[in-house]
Amino acid sequence: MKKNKTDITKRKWFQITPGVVSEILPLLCVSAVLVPVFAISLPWPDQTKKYLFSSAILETGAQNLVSSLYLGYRAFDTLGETVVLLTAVTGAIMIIKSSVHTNNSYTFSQQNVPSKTRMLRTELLDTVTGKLGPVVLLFGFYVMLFGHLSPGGGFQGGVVIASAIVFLSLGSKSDGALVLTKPGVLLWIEAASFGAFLIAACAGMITGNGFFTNPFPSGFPAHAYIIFLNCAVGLKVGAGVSFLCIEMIQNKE
Amino acid sequence: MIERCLIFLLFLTGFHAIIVRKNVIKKVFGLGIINSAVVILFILEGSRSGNSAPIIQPGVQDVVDPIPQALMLTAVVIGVCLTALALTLVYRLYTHSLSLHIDEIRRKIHDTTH
Amino acid sequence: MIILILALIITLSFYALQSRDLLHGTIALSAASLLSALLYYILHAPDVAITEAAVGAGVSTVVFVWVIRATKRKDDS
Amino acid sequence: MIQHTDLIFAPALLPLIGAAAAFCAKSLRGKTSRYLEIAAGCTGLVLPFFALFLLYKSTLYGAVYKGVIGNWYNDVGISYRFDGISWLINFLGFIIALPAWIYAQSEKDTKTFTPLFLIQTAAVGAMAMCADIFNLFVCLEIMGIASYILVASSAKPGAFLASFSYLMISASAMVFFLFGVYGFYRLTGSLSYDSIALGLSLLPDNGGHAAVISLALITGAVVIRVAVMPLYGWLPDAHALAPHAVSAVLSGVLIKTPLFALSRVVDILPSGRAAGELMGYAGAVTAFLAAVISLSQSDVKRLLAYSSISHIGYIVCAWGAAVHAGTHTPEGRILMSAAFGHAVFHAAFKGLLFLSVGITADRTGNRDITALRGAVKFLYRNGEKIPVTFPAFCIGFFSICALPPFNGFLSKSSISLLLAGNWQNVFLIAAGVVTIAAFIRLARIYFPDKNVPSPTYTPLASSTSGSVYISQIFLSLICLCSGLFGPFLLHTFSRILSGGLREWPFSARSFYTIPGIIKIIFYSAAGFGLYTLSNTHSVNRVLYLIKERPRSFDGLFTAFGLGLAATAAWMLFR
Repeated sequence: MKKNKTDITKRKWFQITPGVVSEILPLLCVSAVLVPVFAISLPWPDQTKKYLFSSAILETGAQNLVSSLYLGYRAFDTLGETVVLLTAVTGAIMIIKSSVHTNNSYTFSQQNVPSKTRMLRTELLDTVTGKLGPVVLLFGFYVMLFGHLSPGGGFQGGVVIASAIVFLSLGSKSDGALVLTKPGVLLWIEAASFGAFLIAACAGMITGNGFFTNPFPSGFPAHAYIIFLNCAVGLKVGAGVSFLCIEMIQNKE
Repeated sequence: MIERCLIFLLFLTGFHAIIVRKNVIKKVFGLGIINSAVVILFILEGSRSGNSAPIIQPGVQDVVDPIPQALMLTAVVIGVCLTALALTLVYRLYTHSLSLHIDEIRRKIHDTTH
Repeated sequence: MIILILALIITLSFYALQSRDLLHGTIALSAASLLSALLYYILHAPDVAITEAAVGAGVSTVVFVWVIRATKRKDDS
Repeated sequence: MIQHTDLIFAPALLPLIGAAAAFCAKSLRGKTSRYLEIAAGCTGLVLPFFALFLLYKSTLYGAVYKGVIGNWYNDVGISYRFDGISWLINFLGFIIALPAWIYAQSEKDTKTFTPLFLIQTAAVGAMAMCADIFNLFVCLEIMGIASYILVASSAKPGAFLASFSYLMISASAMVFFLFGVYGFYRLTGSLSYDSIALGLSLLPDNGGHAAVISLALITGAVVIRVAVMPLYGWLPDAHALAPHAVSAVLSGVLIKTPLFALSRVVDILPSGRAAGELMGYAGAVTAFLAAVISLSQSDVKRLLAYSSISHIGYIVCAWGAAVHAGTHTPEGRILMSAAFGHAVFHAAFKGLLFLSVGITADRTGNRDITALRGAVKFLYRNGEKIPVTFPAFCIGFFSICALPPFNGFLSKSSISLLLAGNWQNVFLIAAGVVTIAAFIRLARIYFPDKNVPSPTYTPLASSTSGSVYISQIFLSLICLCSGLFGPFLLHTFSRILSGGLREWPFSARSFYTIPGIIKIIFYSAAGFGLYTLSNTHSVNRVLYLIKERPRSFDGLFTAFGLGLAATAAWMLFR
């Protein structure tokens, strides 16, 4: 280790080695390619902005234009995004838990990693998180339900809900004291709300209005559809992220 | 203009880390950094198109273009998913080779499979 | 103001990549994430700001801390 | 009621619905869970065939379904476009995914596998009808993230490293993709392909350098997934160490879908044709070099993985020529049909080879080409009384060696006939010869050898279910049928691609000519000669050096940087 260091200090700055070339060359190439994209100086195209400003409320019922795009005009991308999140959570948990074919000598020794999670579980933490959890949960639902009016929405609310659930699971003295923090329940909520999102996406097709449209344009106001999608996304994200975090916390015990 | 140069610098910092750093967690840091560089670029350039947040309220006239924001919302989430997945893979790699050095991981895995 | 925040973000990112202690790096990165959330708020993007704060500074920091605990805190290379 | 036009969403939506059901099945227990999982698989992988069947007629006569998802205003919503090429991509995806899923049912625990696999298939369906550049980004990410996890799911140490490299390189490439999206949005303010093309045509100089560079960034990021030669580094490990069913789909479908999705993106700008030209050249070189590397490998599945790179080289070569000629010209359409024909046929026989070689390696517990011998006898003794695996391997072997009347012969010779006279064709023929030598080497594992002991008989640890055999028979039948009815199939592909025009120039007679057959005999003899040559000491030494050439994680990124710069420079100055 030390020898290497002295080697590096001895190396003259102008000395060209294959290592340096392989470090600098891609950087140079990439920067040369990216410069024209960074240097665009045309005026910002604003025809879509004007269109949205005049008709987004009428068409989607959301005052928050980002929400109207996120769950209205471009809801299909949001579906893709929730699928990515779902896949990542499932995959991460599978990889953490996978029993490994160990036919190698480098087996994992538990001694290397002192279990610090117990240190986390102080009386103070128990009380604070236990009391704070429900409040944060309420706030998460607020962010989720009012996403079409104010900043926030299903995803952001979902992450807040997830942190509330993690608080609750840290605060509960014995594991699984709350129904909401059981992995099975979280998994079920996640799958069900993903299903609900898909059903909402397909409902428009069954009533003949097309994919990702409000199924009953005359019966539902437009913002009801966005609120429903917000709830589905929020619950799904909340359940998924909290499931991942709880699994990670418990993994080291 | 200075802002764009800074974003470019941020991007190069991250990309350089992915290529040069040997520690796998640092490589994942680099991935997060280049992702945030592109997000900042979108939002910064998008903000030039108006002077208030894209929420329609009485009195608001000139909002910024909401499309870059909606796109970046998706990109941020996807970036974090990839980071989380990469880190679980790092964890698995560590349990096998007890190292975070990419060359050492490669060498140990090569040794055990041959 | 924007330039200042950007410069701070770059400094923090650079520190995160340079530091030998990965946990310090994670903290620096999550601070950079919070700063970029502030930047988004200034740039009229409150939705992205909330997401960045919740996800970049929250969830991803949790995952980083978890993996650093489960593996090694020092960067020997 | 559901309208006919809504059917086009079925290939993307039904697997997603299946995935949701499979996730529900995960939280249940016992028999119900298993039944729900199988129902989910059938919903996601069998029902789309009905939708494709219902859409077949209209696509054959050139119907194009286009619009905006949710019936919004064009520039804001997500555009889609379902035409012949989308139908064909879906057909390719499902016809390989179904047997692969059936094969995977022999594994002990498929509770996580099924939903992930369905999501990956859904991404293929969604990508097939992308006409929006950000939606393409999302589809690529879904497909990518599902495949990283599926590669890692074999739980071998090497698989984790392969998955990590794959993730890092494609995630970084996707950041470049976003820069490309930024460039296009900044210039035109729209995201759908048509609006971008329109917007750019209104700008002075078609958007100038920035537009070309944006296209180059997007092309470079997508080409990483296709694994053309300088950018191939992540593929061999990922395909070699994934579970066999996943390898079959990765090689058969997932490296080809982005390529055909890209053929719409490059239409945005006139300089996209230059990108096609460059990729066509890279493809020809890839086909040859990867075949040589595959000859040097000693791991059975790694040999197959490099051979996949070689075949993607063939496809990219024809694809690049098609894009260079222009996808709206008759010449371009014919070349594209040839590329697609090879994509389908390669998917069928490579899937079959992955499954049969994979099961052989698993049963014998040996993956080394030089050490494993007498596998036919071993499989027979080990309970496979009616041989399935070896005949399946033979069908795959004859197909990949391009012997008539198997399907590989038809697709390879149609590409060769179309490119006759170009220098690329020489590379492709040489690649064919090397491929024959490599697969003779692989086929040796099934035959006894005096010098190498056969694997000892060990009673089977777990009873293998019939699903392994069903999937192999299914794929064998596809290979055989596509060989026998190949000329007709290629003609049909061409009709679907061109919107109903009967412009495919070849019939069965143009393939089975006497000079053609003599050529094939000559190439096979050359391949056999090369195989005997490869057993000599000096050639063996060279092959060993090729196999043990230095490879590293950073090399991937260096190659990416250089490839990106080369593409951009070529597109700017060509």
